Amino acid sequence: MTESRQAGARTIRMEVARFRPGEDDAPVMQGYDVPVLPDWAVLDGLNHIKDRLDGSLSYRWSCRMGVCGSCGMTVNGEPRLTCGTFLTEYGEGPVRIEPLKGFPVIRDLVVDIDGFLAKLSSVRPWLIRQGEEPPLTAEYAQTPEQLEAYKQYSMCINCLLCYSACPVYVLDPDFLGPAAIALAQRYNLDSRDMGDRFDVLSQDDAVWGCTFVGECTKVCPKHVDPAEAIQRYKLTAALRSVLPWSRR
Amino acid sequence: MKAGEEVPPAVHRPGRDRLWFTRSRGYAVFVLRELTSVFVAWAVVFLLMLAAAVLGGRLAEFAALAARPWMVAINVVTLVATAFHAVTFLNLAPKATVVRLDGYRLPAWLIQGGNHSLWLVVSAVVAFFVLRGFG
Amino acid sequence: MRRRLEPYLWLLFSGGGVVAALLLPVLVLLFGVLMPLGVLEWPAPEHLSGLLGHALVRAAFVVVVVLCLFHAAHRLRFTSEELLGIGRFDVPIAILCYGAAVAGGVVAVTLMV
Amino acid sequence: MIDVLIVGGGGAGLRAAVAVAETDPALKVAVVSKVYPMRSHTVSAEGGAAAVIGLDDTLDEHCYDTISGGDWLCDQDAVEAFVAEAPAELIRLEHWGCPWSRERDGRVAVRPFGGMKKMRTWYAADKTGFHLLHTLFQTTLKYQDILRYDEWFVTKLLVDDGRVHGVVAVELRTGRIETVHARTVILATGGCGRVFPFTTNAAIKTGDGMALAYREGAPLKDMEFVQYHPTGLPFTGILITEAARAEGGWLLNKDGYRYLQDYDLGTPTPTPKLRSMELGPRDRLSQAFVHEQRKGRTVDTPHGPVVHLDLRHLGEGRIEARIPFVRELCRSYQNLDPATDLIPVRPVVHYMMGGVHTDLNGATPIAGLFAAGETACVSINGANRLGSNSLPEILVFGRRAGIAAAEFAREHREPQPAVAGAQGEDERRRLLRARERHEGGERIAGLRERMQHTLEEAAGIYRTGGVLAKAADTLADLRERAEYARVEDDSGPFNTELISLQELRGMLEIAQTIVACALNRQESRGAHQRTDHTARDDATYLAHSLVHRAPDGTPSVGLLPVTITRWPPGERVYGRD
Ligand SMILES: Cc1cc2nc3c(=O)[nH]c(=O)nc-3n(C[C@H](O)[C@H](O)[C@H](O)COP(=O)(O)OP(=O)(O)OC[C@H]3O[C@@H](n4cnc5c(N)ncnc54)[C@H](O)[C@@H]3O)c2cc1C
Ligand code: SF4
Ligand code: F3S
Ligand code: FES
Repeated sequence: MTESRQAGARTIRMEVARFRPGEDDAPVMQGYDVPVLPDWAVLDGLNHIKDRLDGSLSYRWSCRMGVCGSCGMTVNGEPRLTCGTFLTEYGEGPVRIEPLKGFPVIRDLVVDIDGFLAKLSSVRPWLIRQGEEPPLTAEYAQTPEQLEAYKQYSMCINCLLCYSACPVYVLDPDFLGPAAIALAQRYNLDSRDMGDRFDVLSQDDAVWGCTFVGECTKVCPKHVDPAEAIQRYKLTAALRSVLPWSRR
Repeated sequence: MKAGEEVPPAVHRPGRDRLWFTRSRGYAVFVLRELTSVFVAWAVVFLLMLAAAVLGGRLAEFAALAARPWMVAINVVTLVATAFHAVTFLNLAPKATVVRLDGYRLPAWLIQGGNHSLWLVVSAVVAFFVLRGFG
Repeated sequence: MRRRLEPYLWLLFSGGGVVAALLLPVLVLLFGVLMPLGVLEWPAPEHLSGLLGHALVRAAFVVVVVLCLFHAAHRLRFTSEELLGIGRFDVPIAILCYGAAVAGGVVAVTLMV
Repeated sequence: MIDVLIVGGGGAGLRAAVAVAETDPALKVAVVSKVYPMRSHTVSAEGGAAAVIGLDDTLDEHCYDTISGGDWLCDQDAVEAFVAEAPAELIRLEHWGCPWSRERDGRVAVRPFGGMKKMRTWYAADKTGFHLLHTLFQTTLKYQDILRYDEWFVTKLLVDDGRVHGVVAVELRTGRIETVHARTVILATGGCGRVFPFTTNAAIKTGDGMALAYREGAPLKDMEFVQYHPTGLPFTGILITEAARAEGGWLLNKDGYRYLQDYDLGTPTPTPKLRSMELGPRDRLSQAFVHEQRKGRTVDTPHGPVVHLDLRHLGEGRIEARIPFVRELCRSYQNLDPATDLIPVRPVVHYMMGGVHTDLNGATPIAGLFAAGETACVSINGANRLGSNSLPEILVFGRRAGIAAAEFAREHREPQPAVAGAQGEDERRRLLRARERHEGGERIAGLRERMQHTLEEAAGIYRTGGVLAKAADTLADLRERAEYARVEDDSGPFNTELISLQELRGMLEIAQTIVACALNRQESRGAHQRTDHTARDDATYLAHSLVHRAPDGTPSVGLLPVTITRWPPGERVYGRD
């Protein structure tokens, strides 16, 4: 960004949550004035702060094209991908940037997501096959319709906006939660998968913990619709409990 | 497997937000939707009272009770709440029941439309029996 | 124990939700609003007791009451826990909620048999 | 003590990890990554991955396309190995669950791609890298024994007497600085697009692995070959995948004219023709843009001159079905809809052909040190990489490096020398000093921007000796100034300023090697175009540039012959049959 372009630009106030472990007991808000250019995302504003105003601000980002899933934060109370949220959306401002709700805060805008990674592994998110792997000369056949059956659930970028929006998760961090269940369904519904994830998914803290608030789906930037994945599995799990011989 | 975890890191764990359901429209609608269950329960109690009155030959007494203004007020609210329940519940149904025809799933609006039509038909049938029956 | 129960509770809840959605608005509209307000005449007592005389209707009545109450109980259980943040008391809350539903069911059955 | 320590959790690193775990489950394997693995830059790859699968296609044709695409600077033995192993790698990924797009009968689908004579690019809509990386990451979760150091930043390789002994890394979350001892290290840290100001590369692509190896004496290879992708969005540099052109998109200048026909790339046809026009190689397309600009036939915007990518004639249906992410990106980041609007695009730095010099198994000249993926230079990409070759590359050579490292670790079980520990201690002290407050100097971002613009001016699409020489001086100066950069954050946990400073330090050295190699190569070949030496000179420069770090810290460039097996150098022909 050249200085001349910034000189004429309108500015907006960004209120950013700061938390330094060991120094602060709780996050404090710090204000910065940042130029708003038509194509600036909230992330560009944060980068402006980091690069020119205050080098000590910490946050995660990488791809700035909405696919790496690292830049999720709470923007004016809502969980958003900051690389895909424009500053101009907030008019005169101010814009409040806080870490994603529902997660322990490590530093400034950085939250601890290790709990989520453990959940992700717990649903066995890999293709389960029986028997030997066939030689590497041919693929398993899968028609476009069979692909379509799970495709949507494979689009999750692990940005965790859904967890942050889900009151059940915020209340009970043990809740397996939307993205992990959606991923389990991604494999359950894959025509190539022969696994069974009933034992994990039918736990109290798994699908039965969800009360269908539906906010997860509303905030999901990739249209994964985890709420649907969960309700569908509830039906599957319920039918399997009633009719123990039925599968899937 | 995750490496290097001996030091328990200092983190900030935000406290519980008691007013979370006021933080967004979505949450508020959710809570309202769930609270319709209070009125569902009340509607059932009301029907039980009605049935008891009918079977005990005390329908007139019941009618008088039901006509008290506060009773009417409660039931108007109950009507709104149960209708809200019906709309939301029938709209959400396609989430759990994904119907696939020829590999592609039926669009949600089709299932929702079907559900709402069913609702209308059932209501009409019930009204017919209650008001006229075959007699 | 709860893990084995949860799917059944959910099925009752869902079934109840559908039944409540399809039936309650019209019944409340008729008996709770239109008739008390005099927009519609109350049907003759014989007509109503005649209706309730059918074994089928009686059975259906019990089913509707039970399902709707379970629906309400299930929702109240979770909503109270979420609203008030009292999930750690889930077991007593559940017993209270479903207990009330069962009680309502018992009342319905005693009325109908 | 770790047997195989992999630095990098992108496609190459994860593939290597699985290879080690499968080769010998008794070996201790660890993946260190500065971001959670599924955030690695492989996630951004859109278009597809090339491997011969169709009946009418042959391995030799894929070899030829790759070699001619690379302007005969590829090592042909490497290309042959790569092309031969790529199909099995992509099938393996399918067996692991990758949601490849399909034909009606259930076979995987392929699409055309720039510079490829046959349809052989496998794709998962236009999120190929995303699906590939998530499939790989999720598959590694199956191997409980793969130890992960998520969000650890490696700052130094421990090397003694020509043998690697581990790394020093900062655990971001706590700020702890640790020495991790290992019998072998695989560098899989990806590319270094961030040395340029305008790039498709993510913020993490700062070439750390190249700098780590280079500093310990391993040579870098072919660093002057920087790929510009012809179609990036003007402000963000977000990539509009080549698949958009493969599906039939056109490049238009400001008069709506398909200008590529003026640059020996064929004649326009309504439907895409392989190895012709918009499906020519990236170097040639990006160069054509510069000529259009000079002729005043580009469109001026606040973010520089652009041409237009026209997808409108494809129709909404085809765009949604084949390249939905392109549409999503245009809508979210450029506020337009490719179904009805022209997309403004301009060339953007995209990929590094060069990297750490390795053999066919990823081995570097330092014993026990391997490299794979974009950070390595095997070399299969030569002077210009073909689109969709690099995803299979990270799989093929990630696996090879994993197997070779496992082998090495099994055979070399001697204890670590004490020096390694001492080196770790020194590095720890250096890092602690680096994060002391220092209010005086210039901002890290300011220095970084200076470096980026210097490089863009000197080592962009067209280069000249004089400008390059001046850039070399500027970079040397910047390196000194970076020693005294302003430091505002002296805390431990998640100190991203400390990380930026270490990245900058590495990038400056890499930038120097790019300029040095470009200065040394007095010819034009592939992505390296010298306005003062416009012809290809096979007599002198049919050779790789090999750049070592001299004892005084400056780059010193030499040449290494190219391996030619069956395809003698010829003319690169596109659009003429
Ligand atoms: C926008 C875009 C689109 C592309 N599309 C295609 C395509 O369609 N087809 C194709 O074949 N190729 C494509 N490419 C190229 C291809 O995606 C990359 O070359 C490839 O993904 C590189 O993979 P990698 O595993 O080598 O590195 P990366 O995926 O970049 O991973 C690097 C890893 O190293 C880690 N790391 C780096 N430094 C450190 C450090 N100091 N300490 C610890 N860890 C570190 C990072 O955390 C990361 O995990 C595209 C590239 C871009 C930019
Ligand atoms: S489901 Fe959606 S919101 Fe949740 S992590 Fe995945 S992409 Fe993000
Ligand atoms: S918001 Fe939460 S309660 Fe369920 S539907 Fe989504 S997971
Ligand atoms: S920076 Fe990658 S999703 Fe926003």
